[in-house]
Amino acid sequence: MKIGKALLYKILTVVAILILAAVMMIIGRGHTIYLDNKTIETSGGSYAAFYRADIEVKNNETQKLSARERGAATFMGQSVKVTVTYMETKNSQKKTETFKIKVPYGWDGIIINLPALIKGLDKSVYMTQFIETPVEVSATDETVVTDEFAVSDI
Amino acid sequence: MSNSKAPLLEMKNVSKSFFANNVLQDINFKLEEGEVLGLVGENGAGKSTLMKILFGMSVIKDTGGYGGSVLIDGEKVEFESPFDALKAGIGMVHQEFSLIPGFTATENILLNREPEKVSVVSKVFGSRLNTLDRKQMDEDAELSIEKLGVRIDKNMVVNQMPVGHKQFTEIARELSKKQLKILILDEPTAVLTEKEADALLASIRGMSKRGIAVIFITHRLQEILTVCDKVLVMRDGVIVKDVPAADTNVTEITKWMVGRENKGAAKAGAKRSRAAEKEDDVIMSIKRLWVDMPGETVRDVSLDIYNGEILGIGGLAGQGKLGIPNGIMGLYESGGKVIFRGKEIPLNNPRKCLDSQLAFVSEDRRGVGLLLDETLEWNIAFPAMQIQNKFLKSYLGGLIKWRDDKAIEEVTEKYIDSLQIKCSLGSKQLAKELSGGNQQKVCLAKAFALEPRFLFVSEPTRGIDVGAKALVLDALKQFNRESGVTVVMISSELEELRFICDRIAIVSGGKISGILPADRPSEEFGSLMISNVR
Amino acid sequence: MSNNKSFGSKIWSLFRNNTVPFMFVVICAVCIPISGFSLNYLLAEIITRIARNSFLILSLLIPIMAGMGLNFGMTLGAMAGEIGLILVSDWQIWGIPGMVLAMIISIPISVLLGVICGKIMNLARGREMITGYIMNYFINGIYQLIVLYAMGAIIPIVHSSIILPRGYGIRNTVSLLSMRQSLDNLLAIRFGGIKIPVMTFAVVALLCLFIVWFRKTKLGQDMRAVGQDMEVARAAGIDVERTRIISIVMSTVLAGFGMIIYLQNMGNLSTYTAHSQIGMFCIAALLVGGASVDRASIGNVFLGVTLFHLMFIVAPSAGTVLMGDSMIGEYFRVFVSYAVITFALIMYETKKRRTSSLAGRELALAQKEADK
Amino acid sequence: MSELVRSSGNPIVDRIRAFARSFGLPRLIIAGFLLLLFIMAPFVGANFFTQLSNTLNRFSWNAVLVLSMVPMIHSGCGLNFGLPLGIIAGLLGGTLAIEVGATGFASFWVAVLFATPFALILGALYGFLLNKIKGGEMMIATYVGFSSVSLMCMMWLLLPYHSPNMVWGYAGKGLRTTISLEGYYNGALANFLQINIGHLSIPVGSLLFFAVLAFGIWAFLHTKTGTAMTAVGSNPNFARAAGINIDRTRLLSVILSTWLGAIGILVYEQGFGFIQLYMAPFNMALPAVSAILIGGATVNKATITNVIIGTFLFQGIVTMTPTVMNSMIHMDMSEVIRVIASNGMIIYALTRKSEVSR
Repeated sequence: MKIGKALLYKILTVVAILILAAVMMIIGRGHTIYLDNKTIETSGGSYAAFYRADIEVKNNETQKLSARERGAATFMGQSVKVTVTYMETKNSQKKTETFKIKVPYGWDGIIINLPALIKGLDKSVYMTQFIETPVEVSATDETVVTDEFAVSDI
Repeated sequence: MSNSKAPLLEMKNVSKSFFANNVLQDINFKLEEGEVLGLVGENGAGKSTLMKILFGMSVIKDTGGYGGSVLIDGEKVEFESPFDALKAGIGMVHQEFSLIPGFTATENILLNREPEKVSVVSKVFGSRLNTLDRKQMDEDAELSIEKLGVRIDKNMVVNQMPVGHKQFTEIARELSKKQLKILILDEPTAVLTEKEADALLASIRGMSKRGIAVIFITHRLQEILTVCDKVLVMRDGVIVKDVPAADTNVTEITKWMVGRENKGAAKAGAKRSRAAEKEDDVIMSIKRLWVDMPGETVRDVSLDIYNGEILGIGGLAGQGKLGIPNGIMGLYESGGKVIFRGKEIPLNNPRKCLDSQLAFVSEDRRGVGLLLDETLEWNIAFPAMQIQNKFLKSYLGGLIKWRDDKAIEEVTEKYIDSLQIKCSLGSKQLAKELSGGNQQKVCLAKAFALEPRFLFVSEPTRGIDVGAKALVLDALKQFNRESGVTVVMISSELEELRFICDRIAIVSGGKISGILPADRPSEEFGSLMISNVR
Repeated sequence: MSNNKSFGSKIWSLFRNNTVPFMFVVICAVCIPISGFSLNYLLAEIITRIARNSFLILSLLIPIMAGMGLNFGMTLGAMAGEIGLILVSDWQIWGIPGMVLAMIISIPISVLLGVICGKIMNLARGREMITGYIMNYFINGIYQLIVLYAMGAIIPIVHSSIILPRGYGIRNTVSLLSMRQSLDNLLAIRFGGIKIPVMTFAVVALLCLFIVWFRKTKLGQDMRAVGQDMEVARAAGIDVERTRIISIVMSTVLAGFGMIIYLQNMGNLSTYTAHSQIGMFCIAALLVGGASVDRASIGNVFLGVTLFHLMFIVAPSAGTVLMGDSMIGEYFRVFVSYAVITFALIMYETKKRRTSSLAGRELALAQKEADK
Repeated sequence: MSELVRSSGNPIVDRIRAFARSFGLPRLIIAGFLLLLFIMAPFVGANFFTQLSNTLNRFSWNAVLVLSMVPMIHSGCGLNFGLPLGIIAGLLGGTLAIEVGATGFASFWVAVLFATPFALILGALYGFLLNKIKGGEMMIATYVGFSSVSLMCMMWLLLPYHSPNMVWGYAGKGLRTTISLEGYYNGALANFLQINIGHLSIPVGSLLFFAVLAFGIWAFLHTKTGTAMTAVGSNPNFARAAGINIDRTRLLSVILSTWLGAIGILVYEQGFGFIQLYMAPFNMALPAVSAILIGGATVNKATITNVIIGTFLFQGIVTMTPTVMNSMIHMDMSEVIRVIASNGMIIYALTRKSEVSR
């Protein structure tokens, strides 16, 4: 069947494009990860913030965090490699640990509590969703300019 | 095939009518493999209709099909479209070139039949994304040019070719079709030089040797005799003669083409009018006129027209007879000298002609003759209003020229009555809603309303039914007799001219090949018609 | 076409056939020194702009090939591309994957719009250009209907940075920061302070190759045939209507891709205005490159984009220097863009008429000669 | 639509049938939509008479601009997308009137006086150009309009205007984008003989002015020259064969259209109260074109009735949709609806097979 074959090729092409789209949606999904070096209180106890924590997210530049500081980085994809070099107290030894964190697809922003992460607590404890606090929405609606002949740069 | 006795092509009792107007009747002929058939006849004899039937053109189907049967290899065929005809092995080269101007000969020869190479992409997106196999194309083109036997440059772009090469390219295209069994050539030599025409004739012989049957339509009778095996003469929609070419000659063929001794001639003699006695009273004198009208080029026409006569201008299509009135009336670019009633009329200026009381009824009724989207009133009154300020009311000392709709209506009603124009809504009907015959009457009324001294009427009976035809011709005659207006009527139908005219001038090759009184035998006109066909 | 033409007349005919490019060379030659820009700066700018615009302009070539004139309807593709980008930025797909996804989304929209546009143009034969031009406005209305009312209300849009505070409709600008120049920066080479966006050029080169290849396909050949003589093509059995629609669809899809490439370079999307003038500028650039309504080549695209944008860069500051008002220069470049299109259209129409009347005259003359 | 001319024997009935057929679906939809708006208006709390007044008011601003389409359509030059050219002449007239210090009612007539020579000259050049490119008028007209508007953008900056009411305060030169007509010809026609009954107010002066111009065009089309113009548009070959100088007739129609465009913008300004310069004329052609098409005109046929019906329908939709829509669904979709309806109408007209059967 010649016609059948051509149709098959066409369907295959469409499927391939759809697969490509799906792949793009996964590998291109952008997230912002916030790394908190903060004391965390849980039902199981309190985990103190580190004296210092140097973090490196997916080969980005290293950020140095003191206690109660937050670092942030962006990345694409569904998991991220985070390398933390930390000193629990001023005099502790530097320790380095690397985590590969899988993040939920629907979260734009993810907060990771470093002490909880390193102490090996449950994912639901160290990872929380970052909800953007609505920034002062200007009361007046933005007027939409739909026809404009002014020439912008091209 | 086994069925060797059946002829390649056979037509049995083929007939065709357009709107109750029989254009073909009882056509029977056979064509064998490798035979060359010459088809001759005047314009309107039915040659092209016959070929249209054979080639499955959609006009035929749209106008109610045809009667009788067409058999190929003994089997009855009904072509839905030219593509079916092509599949069955019929090729046709039309008079108008059907070539893509910016393509090379090769590309044109293989147009839409290019050899292709399949690629991955085309598997997915369909065969139209196959790449062209240029090498194979060149080979195929080369092969068909070889078959043709005339050297043409296959890489030359069509719009740089001399006109003859375009013709050969078209023929080569047909030859490149592997299934080709019958080739129809419609006046192929009309655009060729003598040398090229000879080459084509040689090539036709070559085709015939290869088993391809050729139907050859031409006005150059000598060519028919040179190359054809058989001659088919048509007249008024019937085949009047079917003879081997070897058994006849040009004079004979001419006679068959035009011959109809009995009918109009005697009458013509009787009705001859005052023109004869006023031969020295020249109303218009045309000197060395040339007109650039595409397809109807006038090359060098000199002609005197007498006051009060009806002069007919006849000739085959494309020879320039239509160019004469169109050129004089300024619708196409022209040169030369036209003297009307002692004064020279400037050419290329329609207004000046109309001011000198010339009027023109164009052959292009819908294109030039009518305002299709306007009422009959407008159509009839417009030129008279514009040229002679008729039907106008003047205010403010002539500053404002107001259209007098009432006067217009009156004059329109008058012509509707006198010419029996059939219109359901009266003078307010739109011109496009009328039938062809009534539209023609409107065109005449428009010219009559100008009250001219001199009237050109071009193809007044083209495409209208018999009843209307007679009415139109009578109206013209009456107009000439009663108002003393000189009429020049241009028509492809010789009989019609002989019926109404005093003298008939025949145009051939853009020149006047002769002027004869209307009562001369028709073969004399026939030989004038083909005398310098080019 | 005789060979023994003098050198001077050859130059003259070269000039006559390329009036617009020559004019632009002169304008640029005059304006560049006046504007006072450094050569380095100009070079950097031009390279950016060639990368940014060529894809869009190349999308115009196929309809010209099919005899449908300058595709003023390319804006439809641009709108499709923009819808893709809006969705992609709401879904937070970044970088090159985001671009690819936006392109994939734009394809069905472009195809649909292209088919509609092609069908309408088939109905309005002989008036393709003005129809395409009005189609812009018409589809722009539908685009606004979708983007300004349906998005957020029917089509889910979640991010407040994109949606208007009222809950539906997209904001005037959508930031494309997440994919800004992601294609341009991929494998980019810096060469004496000038960034060369290698990948973008590679994509453009790929399109050029595609066009060259396409011309060799059966479909390409059919388009050329249809473009030159519709009736002959029809008589030869080519499906003229379908071929014409395909050419418009291809152009629309490519314009959609081009718009995405263009916008990733710009880094933000003016939701309601980005497309409104893009067609005009692309067409002007193509014409500046020496193309005409019925003939255009890849060379015209690159020459045009270079000359046109050179003028575009230098005109405002040259205007400031000459007239003391930067707005003069701004208006000047707008004027020139429109004037170029006007001029090209006039040239095309007059040429069409001149060739026919000239042929007649020559014929008449030849007959007269023969008479003597 | 399958039944075609089934002649009833009664010419009037046939005419009506033919009219309904030629009226076209898009036009019926638009007319029905407007009717719906008028019916809905009281239910959503809009006063019918206020709405009618608004519509009439906008009608009076725009009618002359729409009227300016008629001569060119008649002579076969197609839809006048080059309207901005006439508008420029009008703008020159208006600004010059202010520059020379004419004020009040008189300034309108001074503006008309100044605009006329510009309109004649620009129209003549434009007509000359259009004669060179017969068949390609519409696209070229569009771009001639655009080029001239952008050329004038430079001119507004460069021309030596001095009137402090018009030039930028800080630079002392270059005209402002928007110039108030307060004290000049603001309401010059609209306030003349204005009738106010409750919520209904009718700008009689403006309507009268339009009526005079419309009558002028109607009368012109009934003269010998006007008849010739119609014939040229209907079938140029016929006209040529009847001795009409086609180029001259077309030129005349273009000049007339351009002049009406110039007058039209002045009428618009006196209603609107401002002169808008620079890019503003860009947007003026399409509404006028679609208005006359909505009124029932085609690419080569138009009547005064088309102008009146079309302007009323178009402006009715422009004024009514925001109010009615807003109160009904709390979404101001009027702009989008206008864009889709008006441009859809133009496309519809362009795709209809040219009615001149060749």
